[in-house]
Amino acid sequence: MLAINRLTKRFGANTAVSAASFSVDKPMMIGIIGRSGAGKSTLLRMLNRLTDASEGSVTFEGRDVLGLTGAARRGWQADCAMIFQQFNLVPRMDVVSNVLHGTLGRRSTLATFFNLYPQADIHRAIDILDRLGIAEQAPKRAEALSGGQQQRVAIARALMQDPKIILADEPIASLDPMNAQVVMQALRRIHEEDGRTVIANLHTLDTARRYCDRVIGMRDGRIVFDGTPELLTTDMAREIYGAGESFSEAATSTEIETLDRGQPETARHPRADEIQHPPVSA
Amino acid sequence: MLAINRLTKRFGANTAVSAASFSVDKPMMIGIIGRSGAGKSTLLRMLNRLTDASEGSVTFEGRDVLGLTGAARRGWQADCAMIFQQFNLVPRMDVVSNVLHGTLGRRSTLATFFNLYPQADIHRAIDILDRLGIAEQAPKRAEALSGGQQQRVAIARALMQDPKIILADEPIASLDPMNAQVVMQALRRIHEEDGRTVIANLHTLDTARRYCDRVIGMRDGRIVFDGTPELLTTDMAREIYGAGESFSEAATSTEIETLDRGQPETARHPRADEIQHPPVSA
Amino acid sequence: MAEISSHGAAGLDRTRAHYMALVQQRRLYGGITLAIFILLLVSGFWLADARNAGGFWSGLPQMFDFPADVVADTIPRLNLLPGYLVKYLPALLETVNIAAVSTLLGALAAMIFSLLATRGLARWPRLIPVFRRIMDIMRAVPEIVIALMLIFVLGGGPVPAMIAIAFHTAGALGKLFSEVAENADLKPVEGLASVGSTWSQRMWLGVLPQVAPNWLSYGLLRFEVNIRASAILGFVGAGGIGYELKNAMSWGQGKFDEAAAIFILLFLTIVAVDQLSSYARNKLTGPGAH
Amino acid sequence: QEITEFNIGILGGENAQDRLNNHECLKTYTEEALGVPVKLFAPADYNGVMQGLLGGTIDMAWLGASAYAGVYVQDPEAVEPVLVKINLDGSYGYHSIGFARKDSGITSLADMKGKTFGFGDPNSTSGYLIPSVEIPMAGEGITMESGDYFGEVKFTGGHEQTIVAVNNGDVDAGVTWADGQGAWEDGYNSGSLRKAVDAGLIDMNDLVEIWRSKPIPEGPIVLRKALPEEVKAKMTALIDGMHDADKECTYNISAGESLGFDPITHDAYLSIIEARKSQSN
Amino acid sequence: MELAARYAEADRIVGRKKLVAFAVPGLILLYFGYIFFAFDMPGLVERARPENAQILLRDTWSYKTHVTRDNRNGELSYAVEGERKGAYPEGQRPQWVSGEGEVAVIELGQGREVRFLPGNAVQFVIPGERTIEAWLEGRSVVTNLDAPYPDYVSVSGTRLQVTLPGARLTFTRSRSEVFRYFGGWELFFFTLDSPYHGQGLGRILFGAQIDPARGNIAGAWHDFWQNPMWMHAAVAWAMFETVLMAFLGTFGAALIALPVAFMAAKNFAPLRTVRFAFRRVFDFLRGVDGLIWTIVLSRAFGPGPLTGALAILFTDTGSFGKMFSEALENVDGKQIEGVASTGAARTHRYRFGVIPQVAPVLLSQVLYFLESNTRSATIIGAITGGGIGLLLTQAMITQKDWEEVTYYIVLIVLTVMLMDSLSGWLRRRLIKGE
Ligand SMILES: Nc1ncnc2c1ncn2[C@@H]1O[C@H](COP(=O)(O)OP(=O)(O)OP(=O)(O)O)[C@@H](O)[C@H]1O
Ligand SMILES: Nc1ncnc2c1ncn2[C@@H]1O[C@H](COP(=O)(O)OP(=O)(O)OP(=O)(O)O)[C@@H](O)[C@H]1O
Ligand SMILES: [Mg+2]
Ligand SMILES: [Mg+2]
Repeated sequence: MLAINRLTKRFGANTAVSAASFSVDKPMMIGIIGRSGAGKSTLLRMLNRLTDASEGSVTFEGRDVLGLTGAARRGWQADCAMIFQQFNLVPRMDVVSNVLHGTLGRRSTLATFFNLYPQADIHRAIDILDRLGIAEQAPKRAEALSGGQQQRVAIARALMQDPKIILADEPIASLDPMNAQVVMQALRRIHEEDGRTVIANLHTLDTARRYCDRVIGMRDGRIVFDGTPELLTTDMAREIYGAGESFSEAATSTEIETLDRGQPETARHPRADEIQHPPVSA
Repeated sequence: MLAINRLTKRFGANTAVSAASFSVDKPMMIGIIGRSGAGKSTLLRMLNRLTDASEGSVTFEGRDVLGLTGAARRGWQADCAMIFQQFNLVPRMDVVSNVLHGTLGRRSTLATFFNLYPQADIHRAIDILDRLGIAEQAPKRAEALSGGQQQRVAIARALMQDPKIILADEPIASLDPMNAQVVMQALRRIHEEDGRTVIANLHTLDTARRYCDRVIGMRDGRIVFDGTPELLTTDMAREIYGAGESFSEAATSTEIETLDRGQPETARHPRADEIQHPPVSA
Repeated sequence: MAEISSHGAAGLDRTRAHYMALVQQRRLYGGITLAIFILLLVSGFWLADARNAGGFWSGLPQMFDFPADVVADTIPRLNLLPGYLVKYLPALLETVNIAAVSTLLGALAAMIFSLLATRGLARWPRLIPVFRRIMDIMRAVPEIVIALMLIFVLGGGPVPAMIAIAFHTAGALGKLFSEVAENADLKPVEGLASVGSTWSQRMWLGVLPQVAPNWLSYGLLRFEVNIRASAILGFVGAGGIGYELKNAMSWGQGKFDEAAAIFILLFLTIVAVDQLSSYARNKLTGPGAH
Repeated sequence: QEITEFNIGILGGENAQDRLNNHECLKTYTEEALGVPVKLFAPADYNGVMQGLLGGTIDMAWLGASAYAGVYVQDPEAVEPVLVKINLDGSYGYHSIGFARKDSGITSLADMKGKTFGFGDPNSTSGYLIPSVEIPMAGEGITMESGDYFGEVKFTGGHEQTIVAVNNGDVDAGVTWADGQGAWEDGYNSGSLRKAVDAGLIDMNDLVEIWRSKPIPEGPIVLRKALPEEVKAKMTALIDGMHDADKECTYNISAGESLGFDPITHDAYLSIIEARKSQSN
Repeated sequence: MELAARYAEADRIVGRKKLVAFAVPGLILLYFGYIFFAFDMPGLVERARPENAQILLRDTWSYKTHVTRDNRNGELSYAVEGERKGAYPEGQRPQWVSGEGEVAVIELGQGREVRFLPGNAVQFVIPGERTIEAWLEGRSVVTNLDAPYPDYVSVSGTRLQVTLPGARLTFTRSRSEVFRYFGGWELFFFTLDSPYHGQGLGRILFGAQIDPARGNIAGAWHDFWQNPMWMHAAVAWAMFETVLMAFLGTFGAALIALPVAFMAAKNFAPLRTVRFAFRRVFDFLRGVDGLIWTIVLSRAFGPGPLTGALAILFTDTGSFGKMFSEALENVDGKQIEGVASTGAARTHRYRFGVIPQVAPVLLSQVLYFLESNTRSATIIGAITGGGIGLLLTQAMITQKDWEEVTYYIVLIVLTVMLMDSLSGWLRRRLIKGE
């Protein structure tokens, strides 16, 4: 189905992803882990063609993904939805419109200018929102929603694309534990119910273990681990995170149970840098 | 030395400070506590003559403070330095210039208008900065400093005034616990070494207990407590804060020891709203 | 305080010396800059005064002679004023129309130019410097130049003025628009890119909603400016109220009443648009907005 | 009574820089005669010089008759006329010429009913004042109100612009000045038509004359009244004697061949002043 | 809510956006339609003179050399642009003219040739066309052509004109004149009477002395700078005068507006009436445009750069007053309070609490105006009689020297762009770094 072969991305002298190869033969949920700067985001962005690869190939059901240009490339992007850490919605637009943006890959520019969406699409957007439990937010502006709700809108937009693959780049890094759980569950359900492949960058081990069928570990742009979560030992994790003996898994956790240690419950969004850089040497 | 008698401030129908009286006969360190809106800031601002009082009197060593006008009033302000929660420095000017502003009360001349200060003053400013441990920041712009450093610059400005009294309006409310401790220790030392009176609004009980010789509690504009920290029982605190049974002192604390519960140690500046409004009913 | 004091006496001396050197340098540079500036200003004033027909000081007491003449000529025929106001209303309308159309056209062009010239948004990133230069040139050419050239080709009337102002507006707004767009959040754009949208769709849906309030605000400001510009172009034969004003003013005594009427019309319009637009702009961008 | 400088204003008709250059010789002579620095000013329109004379910042200028009248009406004490240019035939007048494009079929004012008519500068004698007085007398029912007899009456801004506008068809007919001597196809001997022909701007074969005014007195050289008598006398003598002293300079400042300058008084312009008053509100 | 209701709601939202998406461009189009007729665009198409555009374009990059014979005395003259100052010195003529006495043979390129013949006759040889001949019979011009004439010929009883690409012949009873067009800006460096005309740069800099009276460089510089055709010195002065007007006007206005703006700012002028009065004064200064100020002031100060500068100063005082007072209203009170708490006097409070905050904003606005005023100064100069604007508008209105117009425009554009970069550089220097 999806085959990635020696995919490489260089930024000047810096190699962000270096000869990454793996393949996916049947729909599954894959988690990519690795510490900050390991090249996770770059990998996903190359798959979606947001970033051009330096070398290597990506094949999906016979299509040479990296060779596509113009409309064909946009067609591929329509088939391969992407979810971002910062949601990347249009904040000043209402939720339905944001979901409808999922159809842009197939729609003409002129139709977009005049907001000509078929009624069927509009209703489908509502259905998807309903499925994700946020149908009542439909008329609100995206910026008025909480982080978790926004991420679900982003998932709705992805579903609206009716994609074969969903790529998610740290979908829960900006969310509080409660919302993180809701979002991860939504992704899992999409995989299970619709049979779509989901590839998610995750910054914590336990999330990957809990939701994914397969885990890929990256370090310094290289794939250093590829297997089922069971194979992911603490030693392996140390290897991936390049951590010393003092590595404690809990430190990378965002699960509610592990975090809830008498913190005031004001909805505090942890700053990205606090979470992305677990104090491995603490 | 300082005598405050039935000092009152009304904003329209709202009475911010109502007939507050207390007196100070020898240099000491006084903490004023009370919840938000209790009138702490207004009280200090009246003492410094930043705000005009509605009624009452303030006498300092025979001077009728409230009756002063023009140069006399500015002379009093020079004697009575003020430190603010938001530091109130001029962010685009360098640290030394900010400290030199402390001389303006006595030397508002044309030369100072063009930023030309006597060399002796400049040297004294650097000495004071050195005393507060931030001499190496001298040439930087104030805005380039961390919060704790900025507050120390503000203290330096106050010391530059060579004041008889230092008023500090929640000097550590915008600071993280680490910096809060440095700033409070600096104030304490100024009191001890120079024998200046320090009156500080504080939002947490434990800080007041730890650093002050005397604590004044305010509620709804009235002074409801005035005594040594030892006299400040939990019941008394509940009274001051108008809190229910569930009041827990720890919740208002910013001391490092109480907060450090396995949190990542990255220097996180607590958001102001988290700290200023302790979840009293939690 | 020794334990806080971070460096010893030697360190303190270094800090002092270093800071004093800094202060000296700053005073020197500041002094030189100030001196140069004052010198330029004074010598510039002196030069302009010397090259002028009348001197500054001798002219000062005469400053109100012209307005006094206008008023003196208008007062006896005050009753004619309402008639003039009506008479010149169409000319005013033409001026306002010129400003409105050229602002619209210029803003449309500016939108496209600015997006093409903004880093991170440009359709062809390599061409950014090209589009920037084009905008620089469009901005630098005074309206009057284009208007006069077009009058030569197209004949007098509102159209040359309209094109001239629109041309300049495109360059001027293009720069401002692009500054706004530069600060736009790229996340929505990337989000849209990931679903396979075209460049125009990304701009329309991802950028425009973000920048619209500020763009609109700049557009309104430009409309104000353009009303003046279109009135001025009337002075060189591009029609509208400026043309009428110039003719009445140059005739002098005898037609000052008409000049006064036209002036009142133009002035009121400018002030009204100015007030309306600053009100609308405050609404659009709100406090603290760009 | 002393003066410290002497400012000369120059009216339009040519490139500003050409005008200044043509008057360079006058500047030199004046500096010699008066012993003070002399500055030349060439504002864009008649009004610029008129304001200068009224405000006392310009000491001498060669005005058109109407512009002189305009200054006189606003302030009779501002300036006095001293000299006037004499044509080669000894006269000191010229004409306002109405003209149109040949292919428009217009040959007289009668054909102009409902058409667009172009004036030059409002302060121009031949480009506005005289035609606006005399044209209504040329036929029944002709007025100079826009939309009355003519479809529209507008100012083009100056003689050059009028010629271009007629040639381009922006206006159906216009007025400009010419000495009326010589041949039409050359654009006459002197005047703005001739200049346009010389510049290759127009082909006189394309144009026809449709109207001609009575002779208009040439505009005066004026001096500011408040100048010291001695200065006035010196300047008058200087320019009066210019033709004999320096033909080249005379040619330059009078924009063509002439017999030099002769004295003139205010009375020569009484009728123009009347005409100007009649055109005022 | 029912799902059906949600559908309806979503339909409504998208429908409303659709309506707006159609309505806004629709209204704009409608307005354009109105303008189309209000501005008489159809008539404009009729009136437009594309050939004028051609003249303009051609003239911007080319010049013409006139060969003229006075038909009364048979004298021949040669001059660039037909101007005295572009005339060939006595005894010299262009290489493409030959012939003796009254006869002149003028080559016009591509095999075309005009011959001035004795007896006031001319011949125009055009390869592949009939040779045109014309002569004077008494007072009228006679030709060998029959109607209908080719479209490049215009004939009447008194005049013949032949217009070809790159060349033109005019024949009337008073004179015969040929224009030949060449590319480039001829005489840009030296006029024909200068000894340095036609000499290369290397020759002038390093070659032997050309003019025995003067050193090469000094002489060449003088002849170039004082070039009577292009008048570089005068143009440079005019350009400088324009920048001077902008500079004086902008900074003068800023210096006046700064203290006065305090009187119009809510937080510094507690008296409503004072504030109101100052604001109206600003509105008035701004509302009366700079151009009108020019006219008003020219009575008092006469023509010249000072008047222009004052006109800019007046308008900008209004603009700055308004903008500065708005900036002052947005100042952060904390800093002022900080300075006030030390007992600083009012002036010092403003100096240290307010000025450092607003300075970057104000400076950036002033510098922005400096650039845009350079452009306004061209226009104001056109009216008040100074600067490059006067040269430019006059050259355009008299419509003959388009190459000079181009020269001025290029200078203006370069200057404005220079001021733009200068103000950008200053902004970056003074505001971002200290
Ligand atoms: N646009 C870019 N230009 C230059 N270098 C880049 C760019 N994007 C990423 N990099 C570099 O490539 C490397 C991999 O980055 P990438 O964002 O893929 O890592 P990541 O695993 O997603 O990390 P994170 O957890 O911080 O998101 C990093 O060293 C990064 O600095
Ligand atoms: N300038 C003012 N105008 C009107 N009311 C004011 C003003 N300043 C303070 N108040 C009111 O006076 C009361 C006391 O305010 P004050 O700032 O002194 O309280 P505080 O104890 O310092 O509270 P906080 O902890 O929030 O700083 C409040 O109700 C406040 O709303
Ligand atoms: Mg990443
Ligand atoms: Mg307070």
